Amino acid sequence: MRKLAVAVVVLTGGLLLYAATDFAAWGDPESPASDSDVSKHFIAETGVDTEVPNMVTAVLADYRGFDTMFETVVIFIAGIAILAILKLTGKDATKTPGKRKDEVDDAPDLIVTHTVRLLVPIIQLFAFYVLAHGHVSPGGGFQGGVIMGASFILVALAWDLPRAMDRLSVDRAILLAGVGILIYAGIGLLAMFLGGEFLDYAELSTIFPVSREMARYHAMLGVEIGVAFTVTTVMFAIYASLSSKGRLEGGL
Amino acid sequence: MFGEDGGLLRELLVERFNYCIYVVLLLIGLYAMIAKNNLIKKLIGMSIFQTAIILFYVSLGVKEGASIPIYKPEHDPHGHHAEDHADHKPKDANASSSASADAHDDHHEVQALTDEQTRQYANPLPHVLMLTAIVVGVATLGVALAVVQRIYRAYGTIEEDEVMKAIMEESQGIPSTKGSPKSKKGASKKRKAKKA
Amino acid sequence: MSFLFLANAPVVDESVQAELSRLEICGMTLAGLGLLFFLGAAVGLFRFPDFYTRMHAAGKGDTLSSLLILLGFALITFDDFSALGWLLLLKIFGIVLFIMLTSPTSTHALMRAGFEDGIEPVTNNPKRKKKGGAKKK
Amino acid sequence: MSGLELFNVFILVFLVVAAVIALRVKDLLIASVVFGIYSFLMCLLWAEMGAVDVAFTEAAVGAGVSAVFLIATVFNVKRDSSD
Repeated sequence: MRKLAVAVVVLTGGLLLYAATDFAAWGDPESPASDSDVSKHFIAETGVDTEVPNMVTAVLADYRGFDTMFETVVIFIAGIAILAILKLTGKDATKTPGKRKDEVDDAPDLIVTHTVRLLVPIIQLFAFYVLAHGHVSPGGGFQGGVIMGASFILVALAWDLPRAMDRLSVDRAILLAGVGILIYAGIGLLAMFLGGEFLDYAELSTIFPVSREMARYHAMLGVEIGVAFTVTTVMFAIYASLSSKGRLEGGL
Repeated sequence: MFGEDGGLLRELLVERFNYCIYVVLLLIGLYAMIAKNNLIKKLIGMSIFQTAIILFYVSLGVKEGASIPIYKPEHDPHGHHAEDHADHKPKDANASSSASADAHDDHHEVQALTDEQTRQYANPLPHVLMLTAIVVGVATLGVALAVVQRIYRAYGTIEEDEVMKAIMEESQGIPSTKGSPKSKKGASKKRKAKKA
Repeated sequence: MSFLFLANAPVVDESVQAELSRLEICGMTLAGLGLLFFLGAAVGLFRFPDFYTRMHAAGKGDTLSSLLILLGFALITFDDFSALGWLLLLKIFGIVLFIMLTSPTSTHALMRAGFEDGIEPVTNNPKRKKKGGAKKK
Repeated sequence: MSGLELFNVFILVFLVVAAVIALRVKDLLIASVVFGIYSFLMCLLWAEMGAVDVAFTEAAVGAGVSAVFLIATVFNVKRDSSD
C-alpha cells in the first residue's frame, strides 16, 4: 500500500509540477484568471448594481445566490446525516449507557465558567456584528454563523452538554436550520412572485420603499441571516452528536 | 527535466513558490489518504488536501500591488449616495421613492470603475468560491467523523486493516447474526484490557 | 473599513520614513520588549523541568508579550489624532482585553487538566514527593 | 525579496512542517491540535494574500470548530494510532 501510495504521489506530483510551470507568474495582473471579463465585471459593476462595497459578499449572495443557497442546503443535509448516522435508535436508545472510565464528572471549573460567562455574550454580539457588517467589511452569514455556533460549543465545553442543550436542543437546532433555508428560498420566491426571476432581489423594490440597488443590498442581508441560522445550528448539532457518541447526553 | 542551467528550477522555486507549496501540500494529503492506516489520520489528510486546493485558488486570485476586494471610499460608486439618501428619505419615504432615487442617479451619475481602478483590487471570484468550500468542507468533515465513530462502535477499532479483517471474518466463517455481537464483545474486551 | 487591512498595500518607501515621531518610538520599544518576553517564554518552555513550570512560563510570557506588542501597535498607529485612529485604538484595546481574559483562563484550564491527570510536579519536599500531585481517587 | 515575500515564504515552509507533523505523530490528540495550528497558518497566509473573507472563515472554521470536532471524536474513540 505504501509503495503504491508513493508511486501515485510521485506521478501526480510530477504532473502537477509540470503543469505549474505553465501557470501565470505569481501575482500577475494580466493572468487569465484576473484578466477575464467575468472578474473585471464583478469588480467594476458590483458597486453600481448593488451598493455593497464588499465585492465578495455581493458575488456570494447576489450574483451566485443560487450556488450559495445549495451550499447551505449541503450544510443542512450534513447536519441531518450526522444525526442519522450517530443517533441511537430502537433498543440501543432505551438502555442507558454506562459511564465510561475516562468521562469527566468533576464539577465545572470555577475560573473557566466565570470567564465563559463573561465572554459568551460578547462573542454572540460579535457574531451579530460580523453578520450585519458583512456588506462593508469581511464577514457575512457563514462567518457570523460559525462564530455563533462556536459560542454554544464554548458553553458546552465549559459546563457540559446538557447545559448547552438547554439553550439549543438538537431537535430545535435542526428545525432552525430548516428555517434558515426557508428564509433564503423565501426571499428568492418572493422576488419570483413580484415578477422577477428566482433570487432576483431587485424586484423587491416594488414592495419596499427603496431603490433597486438598495433592495438588493437589504435582500442580501436577509439571505445572509438565513445562512447564519443554518450554519449556527448545524455546527452545534454536529458538535453535540460527535462529542457524546450520538447519545446527546453527558459528552465532552 | 530540471536542466537548462537551473532555469526551470528557478522559475518554479522563486517565481512560483506558492504553486510549489500547494503541490507539496496536496501530495502530503494524497499520500496520507492512501497510505495511512488510521481513519482519523486519513481525514486530517483529506482536510490538508482540501486546504491545498483552496490555497491554489486563492493564489490564482492574487494581483501584484492589489488591495483586498472591498471598495475604497473614493472608488465606491455609491459612496456619497447613501448619505444623501438618508437625508432625503424622511421627507417623503413612500411618496415616490423610485423617482427620487432616479433623481439621485442623475445627480451623482453612478458609474462603473474604470480599468485602471479595477486593477487595484484582487480578484473576488476565487474568494467567493472558496469561502463556501471551507464551510461545506467542515460539514463534510463532521459527517466523516460521525462515520468514524460509528465504525468504532461497530468494530472497536479505527485502524483500517483491523476493520477490514473484522469484516472479512464476519462475511466468511461465522454467520453474520452471531458474528457482529461477538466481534463487538471482543472489541470491548480489548478496550477494557487496554484501560486496565 | 478597508483601511484596517493594508496587507497588500505597497511597502513604504525608504525616503518616507525619515523621522519617527515620539509615539512611534514608544510603540516600537513596547513591541520590542514584547518580543523579548516572547523569547523568554520560548526559552522557558524548553528549559523548565516539569509541566507546571513550563506552563507557567508559557502562560505568563505569552500574555504579557501579546499585550505589550498590541499596545505598541496601538501607539504606532495612533500617531495622527484622527477619528479613524481612535477607532483603531478602541479595537486594539478590545483585543487586549480579550487576551487578558482568555489567555490566563486557558493556561489555568490546561494546568488543571494536567493536575487531574496525575502529572507530578518537581519538588524538593519529600512529603509532597511521596503523595504526588494528583489526589484523584 | 521584500519583507512581505519573506513572510510569505516563512509561512509556506511552516505550513509544510505543520502538515507533516500532524500526519506523523502517533497521538491523535496532538495531531488534531497541530492540524489546528496548520489551519491558523493557512489563515494568516490568506490574510496576507488579500483574501480577507476566506481568512476570516478559515480562522473561525479551521482553527476553531474543526479542531474541536476532531478532538471530540478522538476523545470518543481511542487516542493512539498505529502510524
